[in-house]
Amino acid sequence: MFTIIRDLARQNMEFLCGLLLFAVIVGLVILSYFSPYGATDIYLLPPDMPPDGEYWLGTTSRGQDVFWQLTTGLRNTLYFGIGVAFLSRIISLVVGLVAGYAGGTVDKVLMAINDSVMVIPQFPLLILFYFVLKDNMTWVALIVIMASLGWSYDARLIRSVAIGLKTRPFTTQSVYSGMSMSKILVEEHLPYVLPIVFATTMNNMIWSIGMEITLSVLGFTDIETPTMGMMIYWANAHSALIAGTWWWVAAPVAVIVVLFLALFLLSMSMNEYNDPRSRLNRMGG
Amino acid sequence: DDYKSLPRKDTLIVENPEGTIKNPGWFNIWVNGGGGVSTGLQQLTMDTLWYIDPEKGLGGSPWDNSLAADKPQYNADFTEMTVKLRKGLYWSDGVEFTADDLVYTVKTQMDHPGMVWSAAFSVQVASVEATDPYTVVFKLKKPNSRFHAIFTVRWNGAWIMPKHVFEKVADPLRYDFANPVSLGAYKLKAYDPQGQWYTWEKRDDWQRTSLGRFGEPAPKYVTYVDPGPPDKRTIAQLEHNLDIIHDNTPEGMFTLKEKSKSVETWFPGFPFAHPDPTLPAVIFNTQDPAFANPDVRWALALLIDIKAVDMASYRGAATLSALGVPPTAATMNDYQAPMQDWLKNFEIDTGKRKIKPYDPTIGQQVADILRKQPKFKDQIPTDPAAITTAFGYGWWKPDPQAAAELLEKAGFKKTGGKWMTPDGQPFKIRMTVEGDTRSVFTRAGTLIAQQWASFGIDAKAVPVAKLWQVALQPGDFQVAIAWSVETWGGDPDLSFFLDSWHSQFVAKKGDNQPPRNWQRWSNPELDKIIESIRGISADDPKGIELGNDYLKLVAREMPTIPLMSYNVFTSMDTTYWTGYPTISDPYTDPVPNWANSRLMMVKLKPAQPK
Amino acid sequence: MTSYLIFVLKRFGQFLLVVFLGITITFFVTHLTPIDPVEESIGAITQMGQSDPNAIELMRQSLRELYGMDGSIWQQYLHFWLRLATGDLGPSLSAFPTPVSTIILRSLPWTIGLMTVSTLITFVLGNAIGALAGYYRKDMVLKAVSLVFIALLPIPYYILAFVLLILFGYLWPVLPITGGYEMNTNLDLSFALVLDILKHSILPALSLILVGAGSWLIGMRALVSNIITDDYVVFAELGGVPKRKILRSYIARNAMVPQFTGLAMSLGGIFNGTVITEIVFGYPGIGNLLISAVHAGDYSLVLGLSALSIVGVAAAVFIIDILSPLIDPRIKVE
Amino acid sequence: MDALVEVQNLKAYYRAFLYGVDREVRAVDDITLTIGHGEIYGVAGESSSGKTTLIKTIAGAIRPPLKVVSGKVVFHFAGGTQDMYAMTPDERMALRWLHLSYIMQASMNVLNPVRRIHHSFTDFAFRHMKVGKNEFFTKVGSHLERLKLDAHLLQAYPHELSGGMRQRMTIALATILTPEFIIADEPTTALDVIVQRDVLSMIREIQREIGSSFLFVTHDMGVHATVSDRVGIVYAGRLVEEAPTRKLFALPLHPYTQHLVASLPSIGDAKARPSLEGRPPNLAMPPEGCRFHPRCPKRMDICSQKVPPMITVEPDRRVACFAVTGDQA
Amino acid sequence: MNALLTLSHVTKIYRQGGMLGRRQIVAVKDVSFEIGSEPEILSVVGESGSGKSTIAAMILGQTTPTQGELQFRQKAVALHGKAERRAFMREVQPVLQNPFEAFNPLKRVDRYLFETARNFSVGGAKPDRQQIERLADQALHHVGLSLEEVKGRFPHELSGGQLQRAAIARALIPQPRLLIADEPVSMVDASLRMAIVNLFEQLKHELGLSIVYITHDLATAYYISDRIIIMRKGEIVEQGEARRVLDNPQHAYSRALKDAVLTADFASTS
Ligand SMILES: Nc1ncnc2c1ncn2[C@@H]1O[C@H](COP(=O)(O)OP(=O)(O)OP(=O)(O)O)[C@@H](O)[C@H]1O
Ligand SMILES: Nc1ncnc2c1ncn2[C@@H]1O[C@H](COP(=O)(O)OP(=O)(O)OP(=O)(O)O)[C@@H](O)[C@H]1O
Ligand SMILES: [Mg+2]
Ligand SMILES: [Mg+2]
Repeated sequence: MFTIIRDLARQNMEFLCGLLLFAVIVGLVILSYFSPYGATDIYLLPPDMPPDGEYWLGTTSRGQDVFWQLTTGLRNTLYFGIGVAFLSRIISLVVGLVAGYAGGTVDKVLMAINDSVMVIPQFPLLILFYFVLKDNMTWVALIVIMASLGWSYDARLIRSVAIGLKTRPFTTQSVYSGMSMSKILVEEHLPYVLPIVFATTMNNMIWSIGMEITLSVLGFTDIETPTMGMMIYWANAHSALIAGTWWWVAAPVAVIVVLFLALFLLSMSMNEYNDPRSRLNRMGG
Repeated sequence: DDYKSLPRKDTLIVENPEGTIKNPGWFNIWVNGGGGVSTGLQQLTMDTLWYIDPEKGLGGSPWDNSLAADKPQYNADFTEMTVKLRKGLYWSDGVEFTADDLVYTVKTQMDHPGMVWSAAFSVQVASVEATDPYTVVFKLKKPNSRFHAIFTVRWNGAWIMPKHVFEKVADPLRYDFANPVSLGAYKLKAYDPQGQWYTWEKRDDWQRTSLGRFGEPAPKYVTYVDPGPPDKRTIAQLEHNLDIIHDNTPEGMFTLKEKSKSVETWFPGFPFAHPDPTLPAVIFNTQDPAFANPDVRWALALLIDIKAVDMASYRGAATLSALGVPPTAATMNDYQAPMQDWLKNFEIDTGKRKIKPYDPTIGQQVADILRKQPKFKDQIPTDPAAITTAFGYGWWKPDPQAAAELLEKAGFKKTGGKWMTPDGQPFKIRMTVEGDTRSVFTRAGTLIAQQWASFGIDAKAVPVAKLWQVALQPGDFQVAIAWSVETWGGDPDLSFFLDSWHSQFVAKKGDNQPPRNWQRWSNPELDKIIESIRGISADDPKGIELGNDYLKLVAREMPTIPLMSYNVFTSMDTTYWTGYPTISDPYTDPVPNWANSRLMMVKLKPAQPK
Repeated sequence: MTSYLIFVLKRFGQFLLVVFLGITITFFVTHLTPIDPVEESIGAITQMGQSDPNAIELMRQSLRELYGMDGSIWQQYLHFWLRLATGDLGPSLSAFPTPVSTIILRSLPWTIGLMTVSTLITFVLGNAIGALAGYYRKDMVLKAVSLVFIALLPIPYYILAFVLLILFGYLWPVLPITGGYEMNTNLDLSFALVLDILKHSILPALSLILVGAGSWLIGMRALVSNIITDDYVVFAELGGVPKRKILRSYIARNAMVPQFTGLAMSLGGIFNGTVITEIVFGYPGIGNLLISAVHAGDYSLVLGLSALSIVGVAAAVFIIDILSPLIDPRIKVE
Repeated sequence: MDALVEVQNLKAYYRAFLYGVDREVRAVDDITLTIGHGEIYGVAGESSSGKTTLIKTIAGAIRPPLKVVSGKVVFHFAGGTQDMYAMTPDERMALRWLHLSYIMQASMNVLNPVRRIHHSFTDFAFRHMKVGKNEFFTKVGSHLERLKLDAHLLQAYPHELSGGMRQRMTIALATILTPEFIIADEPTTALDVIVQRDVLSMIREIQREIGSSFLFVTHDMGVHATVSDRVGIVYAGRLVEEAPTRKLFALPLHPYTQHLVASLPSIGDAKARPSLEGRPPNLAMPPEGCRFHPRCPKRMDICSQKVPPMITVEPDRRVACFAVTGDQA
Repeated sequence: MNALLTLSHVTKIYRQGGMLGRRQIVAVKDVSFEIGSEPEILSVVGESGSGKSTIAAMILGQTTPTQGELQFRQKAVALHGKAERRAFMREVQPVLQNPFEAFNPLKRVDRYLFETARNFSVGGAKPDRQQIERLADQALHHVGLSLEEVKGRFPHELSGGQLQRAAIARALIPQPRLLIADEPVSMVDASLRMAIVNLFEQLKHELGLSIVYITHDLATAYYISDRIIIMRKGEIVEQGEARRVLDNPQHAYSRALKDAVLTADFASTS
């Protein structure tokens, strides 16, 4: 494992850059646990201070330190994105693999559900959920809802691979080795779809975090939990871009860009490493 | 540009805070059909019997007889009201306005449940009759000394329908009233089929309208637009494309003041904004056992550091009020000033001792804090009277010690740094605030929750998008930031909101509460005050006395914690027009969705853009 | 031919099923919302200065009746389908009695216009750069351009749109920042009007393009870098087929097959991208309408809009499905 | 012999330094051979012995990780001399298809799947033919006829053709410009036996008609016996024996060739065939000395120490085995 | 009579275009044959697409025939319950075409051996690790390998011949009566081919296995089979004792097939 990472880093510029950027993100997330200020405390500091030696990234109009806000917000956003990605990956894996492998009626039923979820307009639905749940719309609830909306496209992708895998001879071999369906899916087929899972994770995170930001900017989330979206919400509620407190907006945007560049570069190089074509070619030798 | 057909210098451009209108072709204001109201429709084309201005008004007093020739005449037991109408007023299609229109308005609405004022008339009116073309007599089902209020514009009122148009319509409920016939000085010129703007044109016969009494309106055209979110409004006004911004964020307002040479505001300096006759407060759901006890409510009030809340929400640009009336210019005279002595001596019993919670200098303190910020230094008044008008008198001193005593008196206990309710549960407060739409309240709520939390209460602010519909009406909240007090503004009669606080209207837990007693508070003493007010006429001077009784009662009981007036950051650009209402010429409220804002049209003067 | 017909019929059945399920889910979720259009309407009315509690109770009853909201949710559900079967989406509850379809049709052309044009531009731009960047992997300029688009991708749309708005509407005020056309415009069709509409669409479209091109680019680049190792590409290279020809007719042509599916999906799902754009730029489309409908608890309007979107996406998928044998000759009709 | 192609001490390795893997696969290791004008040269050998690599290197179809380490590939097209790896890319491009065409392994999948077949002919050959479009397609049509393909098939998509037809199409594409040298990798593997037979006889006919030289690879000894003039046997990246087809089958010299020939079953002959023990060597870590020695029944001590050189034992015959030639170095 | 496997009038039709489809492909048409209780090797030969794999799939219970019946030990090969499937798999095992594809390239080869040993342990009780390894080793010895050579290795670390032998060893673990080998040598080269074919012969004798050997290589079919079935377009055109049929084919197609075989025997070419 370590040698793989070392070699990836040595040979693959993209991976190296991704790794470094990701290290920055992780560093910030770790720092968040050492924040001298409570994450939701406001009016502790003089408001609207531009970045300087004391407040590295300035302070907000709410008297918060942008830097420490940022670390906590980044942490929550990242956990949120990971949570959604993780849950939705699980759903799409189960649905995709089972539908592809079982075929027949099971496939038809699962795909009918899948396609229905795919066509449902997500945004109105999320807003409606917000109205239904009100203050029960916690982060966990939002993660679950987003995850249950964000799996269908990838489930289809996985299914198409799974259909191919089903006809691969080694599947027959596994069946005649007496393996159960779950074992075949998890141990034989899963490794083949993992590259897809990796690749779609980034898109899923972009989608879920983007959606979080959108909902937050419109005020449809829990405003007490600092996230990237919430930072922008408050900045926006204080007309930060107009009032000249640009650092309040620039900081979260910059960090989100870094986060996604990191994820993108990593997933791209991992993808290359994972690509069944190139990898199997290599293994075949 | 031939397609921008209207000359800018003849046009007043005003923000319509309703945003984009969903059903733009709907002008039937008597049916709630998704059309706009503040699109100029109610300000410029509608009219009704009386207006009470939130500020001074143009006719010498806030009270204005508009379509009516005189004040309402009641019989002795308030079961009959007679109205005399003005003569010589015409609809924009040349038909004369008469008593028939008024009678038709009432009867049609009573016949069509679902029309806006239908229910209100049905509940009250036994019969309505025109005794001659300019006299109408209402017979009421039960005595009501304030029946005229329904025809009296504060923000709006029951508008008069054009009988000659509606009587030809099969179903008034389904009639869109396209090409609305106007009773005001303006009539529809054009509107955006997408609902983003409406333009009204001055009537040639503006003299034949009630506004004509005050002179000729200056703007030939008035356009009401949806300029988008606050930041875009700010940009638009900086570029002189928007003459009146309805409301803004404090920061947007500061930016405008800083960057634009031509912006004018209600107060020339801090806090700039216009205090509306509306009183944002911390509203307790008194049906929640935790908040049934006034000691608890008082304890929570004493935990609020109002200066911090002021800075957090309005960044200092608020007009504070410790009393249960909005600190508008008029109530400052009628209620706030006379009550100061009482407030200074007011005592509460913490169970261990008596304390005097009032700090009369808070307004001055806020001014002092603001003066320390270099950006605002010169904009803060120094004259104590001016400071009071701008920032309010005093407020309650933060007193955690007393708060703790009060909570203990109410049976609460502090264990392990956390407050527990009398039945041993953690004291948990969810403060409902309005999400995006009124960000200053969200800010205030967030900070108050934080102040309570730092005292050991599990408090947190939760935004909801439709506070009224999802929380206040169904009573589905613990504590909220909203208002349950609204006054006429220009008139000391408190019945406008107070009548609905009578215990007869308090809904059962779980049922929908009718406006405006969102705190669902019932109190026999209050009921007596309300009943006394019902027994006297609206302009009876005894009304102020009874109002004072009300203020003392709610100060003791604290069913809501009044915070400040609803300061609206209205800003006006003087590039094309001057003569807007300001504190130095307070002839009306500048907030342009108020129907009273029609008065502006006659006071505005074109300016030559540089 | 008959087998193709059967295939189309089968797909059509699937399309109907998906639409049915999608709308059903949306129906029940919308009806779960605690916002009641009657209360909403009462709220609006009481805002007009009425507070007599007795009157309000009376009003509540009459509005319930008027809006046809009596009956259990199942009855309403049945009614909904019965009405829909006759092509009637019912009256909007927050704009009663105006039909939902009238309201939607007013906004729809704007959204379709803006989104179609910007989606197509985004598609062409993203794929062109993606294909070039995938083929000429070493080219520094292409790398830089790709990186810019990829970096734009994660910027919250709201922020990007707003930065554009401040740049071109405030700091260098050359473009209009709000609405679909100038206010007080004479709406008779004229060259000036068309120009004005185009001018108003530049910023919204630009923001959509800047944010959207990246994902096409990434997808295309990945596809291309896989395809260049395919036998037929290697064979063409060995056969001395000119590079540009290879890029165009061999690589891009093959990579476009999956991309077209994506294009149809995003054209069908036009809805999802519109809300924020329309809010930021005050664009008069269905996104703005949707938000106000949600706020007003107007479920007939929300349902109408959702149904439109569901049908849009499902139809796009359906069309792709039935056209795919034509786009990709390899796909046999099962 | 009048040489068209000369391969001299060619070494081509796959170099992989990737993700924890660090190795060098010596797939073509010091191979020398010559192909004459109009000759069909077959290369045989077991799977993974480097046949494809050899052919790719000769065709100049290398891309990373494959690298030509040393050696030369020289052509004598149109009387001149062209060194494959000393040319500029443009010069190499100019040779392709006009003088040299290459039919890749899995040639059933080399046609663009989403375009009709006639486009491929235009793309590959039209530039070189210097005739009008109509005349071009008339020529293509008559060429297809030779391969028993109907001209209307040009309007088809590749997938609409059967495997055999596609393979013939590819052969038609490779021969339309009558290049001097045609290279093919497993041109008939995975075809039906009956179809295979047809395709092979067609290749022969075309080759005779246009007089090209032909280099092809397959592990099917039956095919070699049918088509090749001369056969080279590759084992683990090295040429171990080279002889005219008849001689090779009649009297194989190298022990590996002997085994190969002996193990071929045939109908009508049910006697037991031996199978070879051991496994093919790993080309990343080939055995020292003769690469066949671990499996060789005739192995001697020297076999594990020295690489047996390719020795010409008869004028048209070479072999690399100490057991046959003794230690002549 | 107690035949091991009986196919009586088996037809398999694939439909195209779904439930209402018109286009049909008759992959197998009215095929009947049986395998007796005596161990034997039955070759099924024929051109590509002639339905050989379809027959294999039907015997293995992977698809069901459209018409006709397949019986294994006088019981229909219609597999429902899990237990029934297990019991069937214990007796009938497949050997797949491409040894490189028969094992998941991402997994170790021994995994399949161990799984089979665990799931088909003879005697009922769950075998422990040692027993499993012993069973695997035994099976590997039958094919001339040992566990040592295979253990811990990935497919790409073994030669094609080794892989195919390991696959056969795996199939032997449940001690089946019947192996279905669908083109087991078409992807391995000549030198390995004989090793596998010889192995079949040996297994038949040593373990008393019957083998259905599907191939298009007439030469190896001639070499090892007892009986042969020649198929064309889903139909059996000729069947009988292998040597006799191939030495002297009767049907025109059989003759064409035989003629197309390329041999290194120079007498018969050009
Ligand atoms: N891209 C590659 N990277 C690393 N090693 C490779 C690569 N391609 C092939 N090899 C290795 O080079 C050696 C020779 O492979 P080659 O394809 O030339 O064999 P072959 O004789 O053509 O086999 P076959 O008969 O299976 O086609 C093999 O060991 C193979 O694994
Ligand atoms: N799942 C399927 N759906 C539809 N048709 C099929 C399916 N499987 C096989 N066929 C068709 O059935 C026929 C017989 O196929 P089968 O695979 O049994 O032939 P085969 O003799 O094994 O051929 P090969 O030698 O190529 O392996 C072919 O025409 C094939 O296209
Ligand atoms: Mg090869
Ligand atoms: Mg087969």
